[in-house]
Amino acid sequence: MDLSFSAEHESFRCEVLSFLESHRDQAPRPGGPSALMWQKLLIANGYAARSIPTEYGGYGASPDILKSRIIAEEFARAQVSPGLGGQGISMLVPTLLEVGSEEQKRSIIGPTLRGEMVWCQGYSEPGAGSDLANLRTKGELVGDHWVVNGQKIWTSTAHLADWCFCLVRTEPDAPKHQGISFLLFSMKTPGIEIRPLIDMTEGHSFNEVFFTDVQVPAGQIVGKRGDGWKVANAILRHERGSLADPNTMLSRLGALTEMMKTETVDGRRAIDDPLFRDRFMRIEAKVMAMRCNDLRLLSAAVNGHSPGLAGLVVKLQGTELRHELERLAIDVMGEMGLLYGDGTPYLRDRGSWQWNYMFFLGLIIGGGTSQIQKNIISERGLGMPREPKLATA
Amino acid sequence: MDLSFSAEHESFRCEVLSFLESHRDQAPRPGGPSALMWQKLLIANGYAARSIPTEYGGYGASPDILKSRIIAEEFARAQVSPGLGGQGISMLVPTLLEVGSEEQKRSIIGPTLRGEMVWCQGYSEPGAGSDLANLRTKGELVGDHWVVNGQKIWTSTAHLADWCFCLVRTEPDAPKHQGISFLLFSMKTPGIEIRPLIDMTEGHSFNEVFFTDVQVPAGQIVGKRGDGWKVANAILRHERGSLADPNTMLSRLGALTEMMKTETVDGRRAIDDPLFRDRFMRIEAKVMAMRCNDLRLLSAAVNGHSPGLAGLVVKLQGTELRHELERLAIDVMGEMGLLYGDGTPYLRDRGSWQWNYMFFLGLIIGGGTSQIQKNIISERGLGMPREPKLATA
Amino acid sequence: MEFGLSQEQTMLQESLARFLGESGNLARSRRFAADKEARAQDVIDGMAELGVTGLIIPEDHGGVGLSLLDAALVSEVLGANVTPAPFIGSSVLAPLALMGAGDAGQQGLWLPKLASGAVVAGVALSEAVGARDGAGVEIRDGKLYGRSLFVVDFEADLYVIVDRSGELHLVAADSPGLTRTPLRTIDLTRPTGELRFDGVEAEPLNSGDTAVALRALIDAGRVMIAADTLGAAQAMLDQAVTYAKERKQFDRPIATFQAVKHMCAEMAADLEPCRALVWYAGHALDHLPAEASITACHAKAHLSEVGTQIAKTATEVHGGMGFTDLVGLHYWFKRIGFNRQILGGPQTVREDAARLKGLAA
Amino acid sequence: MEFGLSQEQTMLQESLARFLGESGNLARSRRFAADKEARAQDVIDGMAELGVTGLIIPEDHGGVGLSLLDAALVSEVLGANVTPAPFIGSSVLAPLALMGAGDAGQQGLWLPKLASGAVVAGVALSEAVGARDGAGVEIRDGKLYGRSLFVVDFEADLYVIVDRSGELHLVAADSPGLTRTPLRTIDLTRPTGELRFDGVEAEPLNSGDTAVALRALIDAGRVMIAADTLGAAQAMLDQAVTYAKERKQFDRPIATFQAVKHMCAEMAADLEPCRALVWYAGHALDHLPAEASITACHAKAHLSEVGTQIAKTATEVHGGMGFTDLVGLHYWFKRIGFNRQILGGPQTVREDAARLKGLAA
Repeated sequence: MDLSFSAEHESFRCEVLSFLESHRDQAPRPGGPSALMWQKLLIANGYAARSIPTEYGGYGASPDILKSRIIAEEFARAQVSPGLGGQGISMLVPTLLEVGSEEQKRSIIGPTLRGEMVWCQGYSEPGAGSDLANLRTKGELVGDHWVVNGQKIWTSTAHLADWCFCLVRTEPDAPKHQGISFLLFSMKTPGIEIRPLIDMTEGHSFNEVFFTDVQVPAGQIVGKRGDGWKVANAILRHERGSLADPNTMLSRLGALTEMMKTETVDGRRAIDDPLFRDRFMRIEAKVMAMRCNDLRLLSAAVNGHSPGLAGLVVKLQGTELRHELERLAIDVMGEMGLLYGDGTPYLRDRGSWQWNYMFFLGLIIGGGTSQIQKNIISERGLGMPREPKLATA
Repeated sequence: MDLSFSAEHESFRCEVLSFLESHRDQAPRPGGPSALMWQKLLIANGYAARSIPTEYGGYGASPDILKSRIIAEEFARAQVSPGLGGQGISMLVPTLLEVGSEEQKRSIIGPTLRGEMVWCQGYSEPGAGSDLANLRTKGELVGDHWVVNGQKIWTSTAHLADWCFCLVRTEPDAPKHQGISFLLFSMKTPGIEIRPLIDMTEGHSFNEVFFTDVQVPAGQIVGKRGDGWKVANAILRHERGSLADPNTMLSRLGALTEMMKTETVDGRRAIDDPLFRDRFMRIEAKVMAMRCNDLRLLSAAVNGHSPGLAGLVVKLQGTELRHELERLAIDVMGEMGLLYGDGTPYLRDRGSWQWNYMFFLGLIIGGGTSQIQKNIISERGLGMPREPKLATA
Repeated sequence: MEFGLSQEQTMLQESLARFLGESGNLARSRRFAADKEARAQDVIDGMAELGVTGLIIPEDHGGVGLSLLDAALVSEVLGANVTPAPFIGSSVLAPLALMGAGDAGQQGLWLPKLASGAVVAGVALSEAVGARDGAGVEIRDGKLYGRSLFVVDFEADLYVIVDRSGELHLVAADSPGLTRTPLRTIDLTRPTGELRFDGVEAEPLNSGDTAVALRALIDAGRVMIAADTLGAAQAMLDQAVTYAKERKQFDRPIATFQAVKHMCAEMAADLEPCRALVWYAGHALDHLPAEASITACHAKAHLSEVGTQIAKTATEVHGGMGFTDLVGLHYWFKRIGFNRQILGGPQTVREDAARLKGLAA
Repeated sequence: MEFGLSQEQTMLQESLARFLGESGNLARSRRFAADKEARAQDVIDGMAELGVTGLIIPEDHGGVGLSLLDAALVSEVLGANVTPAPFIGSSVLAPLALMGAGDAGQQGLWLPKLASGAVVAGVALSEAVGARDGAGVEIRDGKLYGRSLFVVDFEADLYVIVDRSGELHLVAADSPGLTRTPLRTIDLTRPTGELRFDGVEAEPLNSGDTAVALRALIDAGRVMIAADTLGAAQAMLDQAVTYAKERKQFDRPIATFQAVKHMCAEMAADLEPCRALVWYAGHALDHLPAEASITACHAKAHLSEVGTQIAKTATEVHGGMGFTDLVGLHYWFKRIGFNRQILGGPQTVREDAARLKGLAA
């Protein structure tokens, strides 16, 4: 057990701090430098796309999880934008690096990293949520084009994206998991209709996307025909952990403490209410546990160990915990916690507590419901048997 | 909505009160009148075996649920023994009245009611708990006797009982639920071995019972061969509701209030601790809800309505709630709540909080685990489908 | 001895539910929200026709003269249908205030108008339970000064105001010196808002025992809110069960998965006893004065806890669809969320009950 | 940067578990309980041989000189095996008290004997966390008067006593005026009891900063108890999973029922992050003084809550069998129940943490 960093890493941290010090005025802000310029600067200095090979537009450093963590920590602490995110960078790029063709890597990764090519993910469908392999959007090879028809849902940023990476059933006669291909196409292709999917937060984070005879050049496929499920699963694993970052929870806890010191009922501060205080401390203990668990995962990753159960439980515990934390904030505010919508008088923290309370209920469901997570934990984590096959299936 | 009682019932309540007033010195106590004498007196006055026909040894009144309730309430309030209980009276007698032969009714019900014939119930087996119909204790008809071999478990009062009503597989080739018969036999029959089943309370409320070539006269069967499952199910329904009486919970709450006024930490009373007080009030609200639910069930019974969901949830909610209530008491006592065993210094209320905490965990499990209860609620109460059949079953 | 609903009570609920169904239900609520309507006059008119606006107002003032239990049953139906119409303030608390603390003249003037639905009354009661941001109203030289927040049935013609000393007042919505500011909340079906008083003429409601009348308002308000949550939670559970039976994943309805069945069973097991609790609490308001306040607290607090849990679980049963606006499930989610905080969150209300029982200072 | 156990630490846990397995495990605990043994000397001797009794005692006093994290790892193994032997008091808190507040003579006299297992020390600390029934010890004219309840590792030769003013004292078990009364609890694996002092000669432990030393005792005690619960809860979960795979009902292992799988998954999801929390809290005791007390509180409180839930759920997975003495699961249930109340129940400990953070008075 050693929570200190090596001299190399400490000196790296100093580099990061000095970069932040001298460049923070170039970070994007409304009316100021653009996000794309900032991203270029970050890549050039190895603070974005750090371990992606230079020939594909990255910085080309050898992977070092601790350095990545140090960058993330210090940018967060300095409240400076860590550069572009999004599903193209976080999900498509690692996939292409693993299974893309050389041509795909060269033409796509660079522009994606630089934010010149914004991606959306076409996976879920109305009939294919928990049972994603049940997807029905079909692609038929007609001449040298895939002709895609069907519907996707939960397509975040579809309305902002240039391109889509999309799961499509191309082999209707193959078994469910073996009939899917992973296609790439421009969102400007004729036949694509995007409808905003308004959610309970009143926000527009997601879309429904409809495909009618969308023509995709035959070569715009990642992996082979029918390999789409395998390709997609490699990335899904990337997604699940990121929904419940304990450091974000710690900063929410900090904000909650401040709020509890200012909210009053009949002049009495919420922090002086033993019941609210106890609920707060209870949540803090859980957040502490998740933060320690996260250190353990980091350490396992550094040492190339399998995280096992400690990794499998993060999504379930983290999203529930975050929901609980935001719930407490609303209870602390009482009626004030009901206020919502820009410009509403008395609104606290721009409604972020309510927004997060609802959004995290969405995250409890999204990316594998809690029920699916429990199946995974019991089967992969505890070695319990899968449910027996049904008589009629 | 009318919570008052009719004039007839009010006057009946007066009768009960005056009986209690004039006869309470005859109630059983150590070194005083015997329980059997008291039982006779209660039957003669219609305060026990009230609606059982006189020809079978009962009082012969027409059934009146409210009068039964009044009797129960007033005896409880006066803290006077309401007479004998046990599985013979509460389960076997109603069964015999429904499906017993005239001969069985005449020979068994009277002695059972008077406490001259004490019964135990031979249902559960090590391999047949939730899946009771899986029972394997077998009975073979050899000449004019059933020869019974096998093992029962959870046989409460087996060590005190004169007789046993027992489920036995007599038709090994019939489908699971149709191969069982309901036999009656004396616990003095050779071949019966009783082993105490000590439980987590350190107590001996249950037994394991082993049968080796136990000979039971062929006529000692209730219903027909193979009807045992139906016969047993009629009574199981009687059992489930009784595990979670809200009036008992109310009296436990009262005791808990008193305790919270006397327990102190560093001189501060538990009742003055806002956290304990809040937990108490939270539980009180739940108990109130169960008490109101109970009034609703009573009213439905009086009017011959089906209780529906309100009845199906009682066992699950009641046992969990009782466990939660006893848990709070232990937390209030802190280290003092750990004390256990007769004669232990500082022991509160003879350890009853710990005992009940553990015993009610047993009741959460016994008589249909919470998981089985939830199946029942979802299927019978909400009309959700049963789990589909398995491919290999 | 009859603990249950009479045929008349069941019919009242059914006829109201039928009318709300005809008036469009969720679609009507969506339109109300989208168009930022102040009042859904068609819904109010329909409720008036059914006698709901005058439900507890005596017949000689143009009402139906029913009990507070009946009002709770109405509140339940309104919650079940996320109805965008005033009721708790205008048809329960304001009439109660007039009946408990108004004089004959005030009663004769206002009760018939409330009964007919011609006038809508809001009730400013929040500060009597707990004042936030220093809100509260004081009377000086017979005029009101200060602020009331989270007025129940805010889009009104008339207001019942509770001041800091617990006295009740009547104020017309168009009184000089009165500023009304809507407060937008998560629940778009029930407008609420702030009243600012800068020397507003007020008519005192002081013909009875004001302290008793105020307590009766708080108790009744809590029971009505509990009933609203009961209806909304039951509707969410029903929708979850229906959805689970229809929705297929892995080639079978998700209702056949034990995890989903047990989520529904837990909701039902928590909720069903709440129904009897709300009945009892409603009955107690009129008939069991010694128990009324404590039972009202228990109903409010317990339904808030159970409702919050069901709002979450029922949404989860719906999967992603529950999170979208497509099925509109969030209207119920937010209604329950609103009810939780109004007239005292669960902890506050439990502490109130503990005080009533003499267990807290 | 390495957040995890070293090979040596894993080996320590494994070798201790192996020895406890050989010494009989549950059967040994059953015998200890049935025979009302005061001390399981064979177990103590085995632990001494492995260096466990002297784990945190410096090598120049005959110990192994390991850290408090290592002690927490031992505590975890003892909890997992419901071991009927002293450890937290005798091998952690008493050595800490001597090392933190004893003088060289006291250290030289007692530490080697504790390290070898020749002497067992109990620790009377409960009243420093919260006194029940007016218990507590005072010093008058250099002699102790009063009562200490729930002494950790009660069956001892020597006691570390905390008096009402927070001062520490050493008292021999056979001191005149000292009366020892065992207090039987649900947990039959760890004897506790009461000490009554009627003018007992005591040796002060006052060579360091006593306040710091006392706080270190409370913190370390809480982390050790949390670790014991971690081990016990993990053992219950493991037993539940194993049982579910073996037990058949309805012609299939109950581990194939989604309800049972999810019960186990919830236990695992709650418990697994606790492991990292206990590691961190153990590490903090030696290396992160600013965080040590708060983290100890969090570990104690959180493990108590999670442990209580797992104790119940794992028993339920076992069905009726879990309720019987046959499989002995209740030994773990009661160990967790004992740990919950000792050195402060979860609410008390959270309030302590809030005070440490400056959030409570």
